[in-house]
Amino acid sequence: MNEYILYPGCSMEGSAKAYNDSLMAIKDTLGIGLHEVEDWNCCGATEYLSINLIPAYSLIARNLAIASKQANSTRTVVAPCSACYLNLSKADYYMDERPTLGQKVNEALAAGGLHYEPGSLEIRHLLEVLVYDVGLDTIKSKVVRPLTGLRVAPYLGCMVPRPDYYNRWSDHEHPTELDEVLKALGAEVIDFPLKTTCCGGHMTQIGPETAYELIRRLVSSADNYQADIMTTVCPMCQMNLDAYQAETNRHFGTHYQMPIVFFTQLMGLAFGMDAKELGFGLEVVSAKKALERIGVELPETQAPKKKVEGLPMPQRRLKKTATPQQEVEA
Amino acid sequence: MSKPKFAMYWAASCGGCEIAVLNTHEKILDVDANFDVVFWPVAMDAKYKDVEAMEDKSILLTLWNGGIRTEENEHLAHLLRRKSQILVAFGSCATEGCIPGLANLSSVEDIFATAYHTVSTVNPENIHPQPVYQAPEGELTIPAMKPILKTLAQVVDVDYYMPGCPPESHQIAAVIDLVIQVVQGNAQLPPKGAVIGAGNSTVCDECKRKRDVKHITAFHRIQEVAPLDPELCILEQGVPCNGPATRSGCNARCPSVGAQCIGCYGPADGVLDYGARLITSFASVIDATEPEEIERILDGIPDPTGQFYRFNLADSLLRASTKAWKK
Amino acid sequence: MSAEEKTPNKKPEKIGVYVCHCGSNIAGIVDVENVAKWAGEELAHKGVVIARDYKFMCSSLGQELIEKDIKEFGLDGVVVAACSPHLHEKTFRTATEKAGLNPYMCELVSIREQVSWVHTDKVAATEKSKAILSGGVHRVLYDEPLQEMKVPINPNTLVVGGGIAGIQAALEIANAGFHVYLVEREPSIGGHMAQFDKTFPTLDCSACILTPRMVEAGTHPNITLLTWSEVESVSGYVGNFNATIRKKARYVNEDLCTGCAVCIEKCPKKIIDDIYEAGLGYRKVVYTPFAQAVPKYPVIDRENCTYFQKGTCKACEKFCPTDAIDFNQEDELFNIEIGNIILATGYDLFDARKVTNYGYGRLANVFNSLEFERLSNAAGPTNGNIVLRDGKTTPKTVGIIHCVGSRDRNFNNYCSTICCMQSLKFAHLVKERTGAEVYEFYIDMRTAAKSYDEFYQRVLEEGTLMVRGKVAEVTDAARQPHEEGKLIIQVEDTFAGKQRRIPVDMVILSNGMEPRSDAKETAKKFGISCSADSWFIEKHPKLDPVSTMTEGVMIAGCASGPKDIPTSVAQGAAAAARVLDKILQKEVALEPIRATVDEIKCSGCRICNNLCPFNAISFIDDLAVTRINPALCQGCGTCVAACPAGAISGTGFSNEQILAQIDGLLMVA
Amino acid sequence: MPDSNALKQGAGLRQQEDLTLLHEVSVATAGVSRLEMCIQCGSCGGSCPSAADMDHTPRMLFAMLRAGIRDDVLRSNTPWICVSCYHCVVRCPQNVHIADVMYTLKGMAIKAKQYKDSTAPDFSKSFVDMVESFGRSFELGLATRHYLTHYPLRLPGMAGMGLGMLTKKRMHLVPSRIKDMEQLTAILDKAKTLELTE
Amino acid sequence: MSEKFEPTIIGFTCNWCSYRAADLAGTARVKYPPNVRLVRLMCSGRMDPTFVMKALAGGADGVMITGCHPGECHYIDQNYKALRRFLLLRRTLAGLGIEPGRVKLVWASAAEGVHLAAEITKLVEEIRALGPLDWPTWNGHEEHQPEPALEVTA
Repeated sequence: MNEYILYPGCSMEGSAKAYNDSLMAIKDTLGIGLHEVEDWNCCGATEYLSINLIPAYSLIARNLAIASKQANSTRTVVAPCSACYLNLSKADYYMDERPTLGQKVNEALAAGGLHYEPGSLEIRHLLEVLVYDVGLDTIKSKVVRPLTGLRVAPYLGCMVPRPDYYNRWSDHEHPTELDEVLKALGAEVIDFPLKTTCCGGHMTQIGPETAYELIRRLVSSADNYQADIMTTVCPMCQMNLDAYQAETNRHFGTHYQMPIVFFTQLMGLAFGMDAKELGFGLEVVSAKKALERIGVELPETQAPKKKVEGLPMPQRRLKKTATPQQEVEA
Repeated sequence: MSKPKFAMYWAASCGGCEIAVLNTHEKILDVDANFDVVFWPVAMDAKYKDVEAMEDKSILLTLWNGGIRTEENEHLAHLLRRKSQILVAFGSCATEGCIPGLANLSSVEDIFATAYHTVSTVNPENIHPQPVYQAPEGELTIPAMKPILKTLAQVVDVDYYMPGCPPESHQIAAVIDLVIQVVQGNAQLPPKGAVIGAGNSTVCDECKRKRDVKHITAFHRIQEVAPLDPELCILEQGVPCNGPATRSGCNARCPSVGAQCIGCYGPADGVLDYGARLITSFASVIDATEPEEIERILDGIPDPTGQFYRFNLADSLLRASTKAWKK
Repeated sequence: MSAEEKTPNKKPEKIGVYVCHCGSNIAGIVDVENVAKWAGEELAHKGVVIARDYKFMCSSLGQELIEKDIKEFGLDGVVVAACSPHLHEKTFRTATEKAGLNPYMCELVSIREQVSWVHTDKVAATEKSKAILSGGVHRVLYDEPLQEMKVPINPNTLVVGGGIAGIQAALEIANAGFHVYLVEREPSIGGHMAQFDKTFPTLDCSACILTPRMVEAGTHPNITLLTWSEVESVSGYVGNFNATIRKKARYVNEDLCTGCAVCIEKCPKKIIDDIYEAGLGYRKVVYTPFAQAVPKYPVIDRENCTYFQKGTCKACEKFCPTDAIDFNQEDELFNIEIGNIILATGYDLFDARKVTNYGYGRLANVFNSLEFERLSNAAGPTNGNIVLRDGKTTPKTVGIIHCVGSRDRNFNNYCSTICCMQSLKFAHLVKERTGAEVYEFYIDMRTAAKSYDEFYQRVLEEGTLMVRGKVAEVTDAARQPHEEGKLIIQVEDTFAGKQRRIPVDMVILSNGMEPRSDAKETAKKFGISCSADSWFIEKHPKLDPVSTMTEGVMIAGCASGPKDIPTSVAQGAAAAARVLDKILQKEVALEPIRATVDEIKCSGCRICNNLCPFNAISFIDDLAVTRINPALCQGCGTCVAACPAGAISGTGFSNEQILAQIDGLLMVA
Repeated sequence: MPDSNALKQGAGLRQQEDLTLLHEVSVATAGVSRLEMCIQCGSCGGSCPSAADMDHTPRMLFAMLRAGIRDDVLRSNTPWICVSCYHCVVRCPQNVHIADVMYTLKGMAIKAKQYKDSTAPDFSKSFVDMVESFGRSFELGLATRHYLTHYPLRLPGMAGMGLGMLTKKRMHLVPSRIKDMEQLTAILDKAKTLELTE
Repeated sequence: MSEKFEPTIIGFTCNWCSYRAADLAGTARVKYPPNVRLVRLMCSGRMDPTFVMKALAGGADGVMITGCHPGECHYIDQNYKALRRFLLLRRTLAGLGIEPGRVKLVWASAAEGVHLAAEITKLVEEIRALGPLDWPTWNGHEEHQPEPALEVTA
């Protein structure tokens, strides 16, 4: 039984619920114990870093500091979310590479009675842990419902294999870890050339046109390769490709219907678990057709039509934002 | 005609050298037969003023053992130098400071504190030596300690050096013979400043153990290596043996009975710093290139200063720790 | 007992001190008159009888000044305070010798490189100069007259590596009338150059200029050609090396074989030729790498031979007209005596697979430079037709990428020097043979040699499209219809300041040079040193580029770093000249900086026994003492510093000299 | 000697180059930026997935930093278009921490109030506000609020998306707040008083 | 103290790398403080701890030992011996109350003039911070007159 400290990250509670559900579903089968970082806070994504450096790194380091206090049976922190994984690694790495940074950040942490010693934790991504700790053989041995005939496009996105401060990945551009896992599940894995190119990241929010083009490249390429489904290791990637696919289609007048799910969901399926408990059905672009190819039934999922009401908003400390109600009615 | 005069004095040392002289057994009679013993506090009653009364250079041979630690030692050193034709630094203490020289790692204050005011000493009246003391009988004085211990040669000019803690009795006998031969005009004195009663090489030269090229991957204290291979070089077994750097002459006494050489015969001819020879030779044969690994191996020598300077500190280039002199 | 107490034979008593102005180089910062005056007064007690300062000590007048004083004052020690010993030590020692004093009684201390050029405070600089000078004076008191050691030179030479540099070196020496053993690992000499089609900038055919040299080397009476052979071990020292050669089994009797090649023709088994044809072509299992191979005898490739693997076939044996096939042949080991060694072991090609974003090994039509050389070679697998991996389609657009694996901290941080010209050559060949549109992607265009830039101009004229920018990636993922089925080269055109995606049919990677994968072992075998990235290190990068730190071992060609053909040839010749100079002197003078053991003091503790990388130290069992072979000793002094008994002393850098120098340096607070 | 200002106008010279800029950016960047090592090869600009939308390629930006053209650098949209894909970082032959330099430039632009289009900075600010009030982020609040501010007309469509996510329980109506908000606030307040210098 | 303390430092250089680096620093006119005085050895492997002790006992405030980078020694691997001796020497000196910072080992190739100058500048500052060492001379050998040569009279 491998023990790890888990840093879930905000998305796992929200947009990446399916990732969370499926991970929780398969962890016992794979014999990994996950202990959540107590009272963890947001990793700051890519946004906080651009506002003010020291606070950004202090925000991240609070999690590391707490985790290192929890560390007893293990000093390995696992992050399923790519952005979280990158930010945690980055803080750990830079606090060491640039001692002044480390010292300033610890100055800030001290205000909260915390301290973090760079290098005292080992920060790793879920996929890499499954491949190198649990092992492909173990994964293979758990498969009861091989994904035979399902053409899968493995998609890692950027922040997992890059910048890879600790050289843990087989390659920065064309890593094979995800392919290997999917092969172990019996799926038909396509040699997806864009497996580590960008999903648009936060551009869906601040420059949609830029984002749509990046999404289009990915979806169309997967489509050219006749993939039935894409699978990813990153909440942001999943969110952008899934939730913004319709917008992208509208923008380019295309009609792609490329479902994208988390690799842990496919693992669960192969292990013979129930699709619903793995969070299938939560995806916007339905995976129904794809799963039918391997004889898995999914209830048709439709967002029920209901009148749009005001969406509750956090009002604190908001500036120059009109109240949503008026805007929506308008 | 009157016999040449002989003197022996015991300064800062344990007295082992005096015993070693007696250990020459009947040879001691030759001393009496050939010399007129004029001053030898251990063996006969004598007053300093008697010595002061003597004519300069009237003593032919003086064997001085012990380092110069007190004003009294220093006074006698100058006195006997003046009175003697041949002054021999006799034994490790006189030549290189020996164990008393290790006191150069601490200040006089610390030495007193340890000697008089630690649990090891029962001192109910909390006595502490005072150079000057007003007794009912009047003012009493005792010789003051010098800040550090010096070797005889560091205080007065020395004609010959005779190492060893103590010098081997057979060597002492040989030296006595030599001097007698010289007196009888049958032999020449060795050149001034020579080391007598010892060899010109190092202990390994007389050590019977098998030796090969050395690859040291760990240092152990001898009690940790059980059993010690009786045939094989002790250093090659990872026990820091000072033999390679220590002057021969003792017939490898310690290694031959399964103990590492601790270096009481001091450095070989022309060596400026005994400890340095050991540092450089041990380090040279450590089998590692990564700093971490090297440090790990070196951890096997817990007290390098003590290991390399047990006998030689007072005669080493640095002579004393900053503790002894830095205020 | 201090060092001063054990004086050597006779200390110098009359010392002359000379302080150089070096124009204003020294005098501008250091008050040289003051320094000289100080030495005359404060160092008189050390024996300084005359102290002068002079404008240029290294000038003939300056030297004569010293000679005159030596004679007049009967000086027996000389200290010059001027520039670095690495510049003028020889000069002043020669002058000293001219005046009849042993040259090693002269010390040169540096107050230019170490004082006037690096300090600004004149007072401090002057004081430091005094200290350094005082160090020299104290040192010279313990200098001993030394004689250079003469050892006879064996006139035979070993050349390792049969590429163009090795061939050149071998021929130069052989033509001068001395014997050469030319050892080559592969079945034929020729090296990388034999694989090329054309050579830049002249574009003459590589084979046409190389083969005559190969034949000459193969037939030269003074050259013993040892192909399919490797050097197992080397012992000895300059003038007297002994090398053990392993002659790998060819399974062909060279005395009987006529090179008729019937065996090759009859051999039923073809395999992909990864070495000579860079994986683009086939060869038989019994083979010569190429038609003009020297020697002409083929080799049987044991790993792939049906007979060796399955025990049947022997077709070659059956058809051989002279019964030259010998399946029982075994590796031969034999020793050769040589006086000098030239290492011309060449380079490996950088493995482009490491640059995954360029897709080599994943995308079929991405070629590396060696593959392209074969592709464009008239004698190559496609008879010189430049076609795609499918073997037939002629590319319409070709992209050539510079600096693959070079000038990149993720791979090799150095410039491979030849890739720019190589790429321009490729561009020219592609244009000439296919008329295709050609793009060159470069970071900086480096054409710094005779008529190189003219060649660049010519390629520009031919209409090659230059894009300045390090290519970001080569991909087959099309974004636009016109990219479908193409390789897309994505790059920032740094002159246009825009990112471009250029669809092409073929990509040629101009991958750089790397040290041989076994360079470090080779260096250890021959006792020379390697840089961190394992190129061999020259004795001096500028002034002695073909010698190494080990007397009698030379280096030539790419073994010491990337080079083009002209430079490699020049180096081969230069190394040969160095060797000939030694041979013609019949004996070599070794710097008399050596370690010796005082066998009386030596206790045979054997501490020093494994400290010498040059095997100069040996243990005499019956005497239980250690001895040092003065000819093997390189004078590093490690054993001197290590001896626990102080039984080893080193000439030129004795304890007494160094300790006295420290005293001197500290004399001035 | 004529009045230099007059001369400037006349000759159309730009203001004096600010040669401290490169260093300023370098020290303000997390880790060791290695910015001074740039050889202008363009592997960053070539690698960038969104280079097409940038006013300057990263390489040009670095050249401008060297030249000390402060205003143009801080006005450039380049750092805001950067999607942090790290392709340029792993491909840079000089191992320059390009992505982190982009973060630094964003920060400087916000401080200098130089960047014209407020969309991106506001998004970052909203995000920061949320994290600072709850300790965690939640997409719905963020997305909606951001769209309301900048693309109100797009909202219906996007709200559809949002709603889809909502009904699929993939967005939370109310964010979860961390327990020890005081601690986090204390840390951040302290952090805000600190600057990264040599 | 009122005026700045100027430490005296003895530097031991390898003839093939660090001494040439010093030459290069000169040719390139790289400036560094004048506190270091160099002794040329053939190799850092010639470095004998005796030299360091001699320097410290003789009035130096610090010592700099330099050699080729590991793996680049002109005598193949002698600089590793220097490294090991240095590490053991430092431990021994600590026992005599000498701060480890006073004796420093620096790798510098023949091409690293700038690096060597920087290291020298750094060391001078570090030792300035440690203050003078001022090892006493103990008025040792010097204090007494040697006795006239011996002739034995009985």
